[in-house]
Amino acid sequence: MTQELWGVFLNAALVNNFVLAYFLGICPFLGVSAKLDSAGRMGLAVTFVMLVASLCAFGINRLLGMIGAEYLSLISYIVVIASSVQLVEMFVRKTSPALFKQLGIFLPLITTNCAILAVALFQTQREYGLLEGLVFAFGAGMGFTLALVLMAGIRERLRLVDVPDVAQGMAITLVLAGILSLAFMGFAGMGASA
Amino acid sequence: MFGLRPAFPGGVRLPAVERHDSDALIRQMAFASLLRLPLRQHAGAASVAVVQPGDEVMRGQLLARAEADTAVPLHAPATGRVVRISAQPDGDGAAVGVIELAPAAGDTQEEITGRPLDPARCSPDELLRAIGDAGLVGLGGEAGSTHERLVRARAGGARVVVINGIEGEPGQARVPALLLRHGPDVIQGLRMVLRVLQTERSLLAVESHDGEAAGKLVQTVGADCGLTLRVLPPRYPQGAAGLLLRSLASNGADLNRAEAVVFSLATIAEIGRLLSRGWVMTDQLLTLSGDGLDKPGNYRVPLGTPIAFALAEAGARGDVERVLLGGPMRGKAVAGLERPIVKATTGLVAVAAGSAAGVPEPMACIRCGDCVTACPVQLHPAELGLLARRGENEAMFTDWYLDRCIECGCCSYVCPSHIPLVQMFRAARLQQRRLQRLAGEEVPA
Amino acid sequence: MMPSSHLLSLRGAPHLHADSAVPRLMLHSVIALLPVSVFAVFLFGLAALATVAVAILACLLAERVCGPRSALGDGSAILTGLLLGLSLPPALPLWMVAFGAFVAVAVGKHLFGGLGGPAFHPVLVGRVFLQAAFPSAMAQAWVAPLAAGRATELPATSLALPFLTPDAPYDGISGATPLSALKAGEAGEPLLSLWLGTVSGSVGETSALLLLLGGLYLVYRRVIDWRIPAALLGSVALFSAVLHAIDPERFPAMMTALGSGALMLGAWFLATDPGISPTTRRGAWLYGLAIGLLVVVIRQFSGQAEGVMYALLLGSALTPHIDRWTRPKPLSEGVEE
Amino acid sequence: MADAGMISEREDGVERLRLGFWRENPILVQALGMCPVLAVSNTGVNALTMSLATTFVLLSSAIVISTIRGIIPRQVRLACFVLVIATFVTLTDMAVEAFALELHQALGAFLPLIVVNCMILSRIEIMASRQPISVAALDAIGMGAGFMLGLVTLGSLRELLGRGTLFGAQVMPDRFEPWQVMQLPGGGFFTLAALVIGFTLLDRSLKRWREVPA
Repeated sequence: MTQELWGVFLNAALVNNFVLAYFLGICPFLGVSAKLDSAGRMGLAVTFVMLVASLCAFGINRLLGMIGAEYLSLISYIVVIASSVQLVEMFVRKTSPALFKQLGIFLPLITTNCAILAVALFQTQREYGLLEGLVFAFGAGMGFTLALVLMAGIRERLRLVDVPDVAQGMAITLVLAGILSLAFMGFAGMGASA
Repeated sequence: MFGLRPAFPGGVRLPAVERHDSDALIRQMAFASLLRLPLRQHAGAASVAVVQPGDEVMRGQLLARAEADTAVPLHAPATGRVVRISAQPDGDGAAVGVIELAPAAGDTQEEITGRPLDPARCSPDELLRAIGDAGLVGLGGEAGSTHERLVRARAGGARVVVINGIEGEPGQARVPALLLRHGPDVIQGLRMVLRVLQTERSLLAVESHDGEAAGKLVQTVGADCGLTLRVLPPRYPQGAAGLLLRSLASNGADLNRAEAVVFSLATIAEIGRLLSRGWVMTDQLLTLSGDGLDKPGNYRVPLGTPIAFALAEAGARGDVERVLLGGPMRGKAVAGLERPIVKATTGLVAVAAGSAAGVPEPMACIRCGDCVTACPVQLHPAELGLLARRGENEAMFTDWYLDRCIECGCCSYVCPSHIPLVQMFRAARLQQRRLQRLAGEEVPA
Repeated sequence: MMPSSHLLSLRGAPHLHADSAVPRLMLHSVIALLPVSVFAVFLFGLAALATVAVAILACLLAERVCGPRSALGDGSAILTGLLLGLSLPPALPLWMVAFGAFVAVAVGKHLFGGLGGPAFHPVLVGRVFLQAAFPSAMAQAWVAPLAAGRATELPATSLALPFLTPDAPYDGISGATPLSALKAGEAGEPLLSLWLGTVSGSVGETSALLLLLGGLYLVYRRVIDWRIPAALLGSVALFSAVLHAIDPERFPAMMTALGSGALMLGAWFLATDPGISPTTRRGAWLYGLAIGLLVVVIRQFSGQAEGVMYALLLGSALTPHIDRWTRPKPLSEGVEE
Repeated sequence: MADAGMISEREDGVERLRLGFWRENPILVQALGMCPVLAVSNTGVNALTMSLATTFVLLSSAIVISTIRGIIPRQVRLACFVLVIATFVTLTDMAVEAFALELHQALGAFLPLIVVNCMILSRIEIMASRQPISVAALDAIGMGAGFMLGLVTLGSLRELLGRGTLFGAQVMPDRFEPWQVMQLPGGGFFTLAALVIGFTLLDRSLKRWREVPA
């Protein structure tokens, strides 16, 4: 059991990294990876929302399964995830203003992040249980954070380098993502259930 | 890992120094036909002239009075006539008053001498005043008023006098000359400083190539005034005071950095030499070096001597391509050879054409980090260099501490891409200072 | 005779310079790689020579096309070509070699602003691109060591027309590199031939010993920071020894793990590239340690037989962060005066 | 040619068509909406399906939103947009599943992910919720076409080099050695980067060419 969970985690975090293997969350990846501080915070916020999303999706699937209305799943995910994130945001703002300041700006942005919805969809498609789903979401979030932080480090460095002007901005970032993606292929085959 | 532990972070190991007997030689330089004496010759305020054009003055006579705390008085280096007083640009482009003095022909140099002082019989205040009146400045390169320095040290509770016997620049040989020829003056000067500061602890620091000479001095005359000797492994820029203290601490000296005050060996020797004879500062001990000279070595050069004259006296050849005030690591290349030797001058280097093969074109930074390892202040010259290239001067100060740069040149020295790092930093700091000055002027308006 | 003022040169201080220059660093690296290159030609004959020559020529050409003209002289393109050639299988179609070299220089180097800019080692970019683009060729284009006739003829696959699959099948010695044989559960090579390099493998990745000697030469010449290979090899040794102690059946012994030419080439010649490695000494230790750990993890727990290339790429992605953590703190107290 | 960067009131729908296709191309210029679609850009067919589906969702949502734009309260407008979009995505998903099961399996979970395509949401927010139906619809078509231009080029290139085929038909010589990296995510990133660079260069030279006679 533990081994299987490890497999799920490694698969989501490294082998099939959301950003580098599935192109999920590219928008924040391109947008927020220019600065290291915000990259780290964004990653943590995404991980957190992914956990919430996984939990919600599990509940929704159970509920819709009971009433036989699976075709409503997509709409329900969107609505439920968005509103629970809203609730959590309000809760965090009340209880921990410091944490809210750290994550606050990113939370609303994240809700329409495809990586979040993908956690819900993938977990449904692969028929993960509650625990597996949470581990999967955590792995995906960590993988996203890792990719974002590695990228931010390199991009901060590239700021002082003479990148040809046609390649500046999006193109060089995509090339970097491509190289990172190839580098992550080293992890292929890791975790039994890949 | 192998070898001596660096006494402070970074620095560079320059080619080893070998001492010869000739290094202890000091030659007296003759007077040039015209001496040019700026009213500001050191790091501090200018002094105010008290003579008029046409005045006949005697050697040692007061030419300009110190009015500000940071100013020092200026005395005539030779007996002669004041020809002219005019405003002229100094090395940095600012205008400063210059007294031009024509020494009298012949050897009839009359001299004003004051009362010789004995540290054992004078009060600290009397000695302090005499040091101020002699027009002394720090001779190790920092060139601030010695009087002011002592006043501050006394107020700050300095308990240990550290004599900095480390050559500031490669190629200089003032230290062996001072140790071997001016030993008694060094001891007299030390006694005076100890008396002013009312303390008894002192320490002489030299690099290993001068260890022998320093040992002799301490053994013969230094023992009775409690002078202890520390011999340090050579490493540039160990002569910088803060780094020297670090070096001493990590080489086992029992030293509280807050209580230590550092004076260069040249300053201490000059205090002793002048005050015990009742003299004032009228000349400067300099090493003239470089492959453009036939007679390199230590010279006692009258203040105001034009560089061209000094070089000629030292046998300058026609192919001198570059002349440096100071030394090869930090020295400024001079544009005009009519500029005079002043109190702040620490050395003179004449580089012959072709000896330093053409400066290679700078290449891109390869981020090898050699400069980071070499920086004695632990800055990040590579990052700073990249920022400077982008013109991001602000970040250089706010994020990367350029204000702490001591401009020792180690980064440029080691850079395999030949990037003029310290040169860029100097420019950035100059600009920063200008901006600050501008901002400062605008505030009252 | 005094010089006249207007002829004086007015450079800023310092007026001295240490005896180090980028082209010299490149030259020493090439010298350090000569023994293993010569040995490769001895071992694989014309195939090795052609691979390395094509890699170097293609790199020079790409440098000429993409870079400023002055950059040809710094020797970095030659070094890139040599390193890339040495890291490829000897019977790889030569057009793939040239393609990889072009990717290395154009994408890996000049897209990142040329010398000093790249965040990843150009050689690794070229190599990993080839690995991903042509996995079957990269996994099969091996030549048996000391084969007869190696001095006079090229493997048929080398001469495949550009962008086409070669007519002849790859020799595809079973298992090919010693590590992949081990991974596949076959009997490993004897330790001695592993270190001497009389085994099959990439052009210049056979003899761990010669690469080690080359690396030591670079350390002696102060071209590279010895801390990086020391930390890297040390951590590979440590982690593989630990794993071997836990399960000797599954994990190879320490000396076998260290005896890989790819590891030696990576540790001494690629990881030490100044542009991709941390600037501080403390950083160098961390960097080597991290790469070593990644090498062992990828080798033993993923589907790959050799993890050096991936570990190096990931390691250089860590470099900015290591630099950040180990950034020196400027001295503050009274340095001036 | 009018100054294209500005959105002014005079601008008509035809102008919007051109803008979406080229100057404000969602993929190559704005880098929008790439997340859920890049993953299926490995072949021309997948890319075409995905961009058709996306365009359909964008167009229908734009029409609906533009129609009801008067009655949507400002505070909950985003939720309403998402609901409308999600409805059309669910419809599309079901339609593809019904008519092309194989394709549906190839696209996997990425079809439903059109919901969170930021290009759709941004067009709805910027255009459909403020403009009359005709302008909104033309804008949607323009953007959809631009989206298709980027995505299909990307998919075709990746298929051509990675498999030697184009929309399933063999076009490269028989012995062509496929660049398998093109089928991998890494190749996707590289190809997109190359497209962006190519687009920028092309756009620049076009501009220069246009300026010369003037």
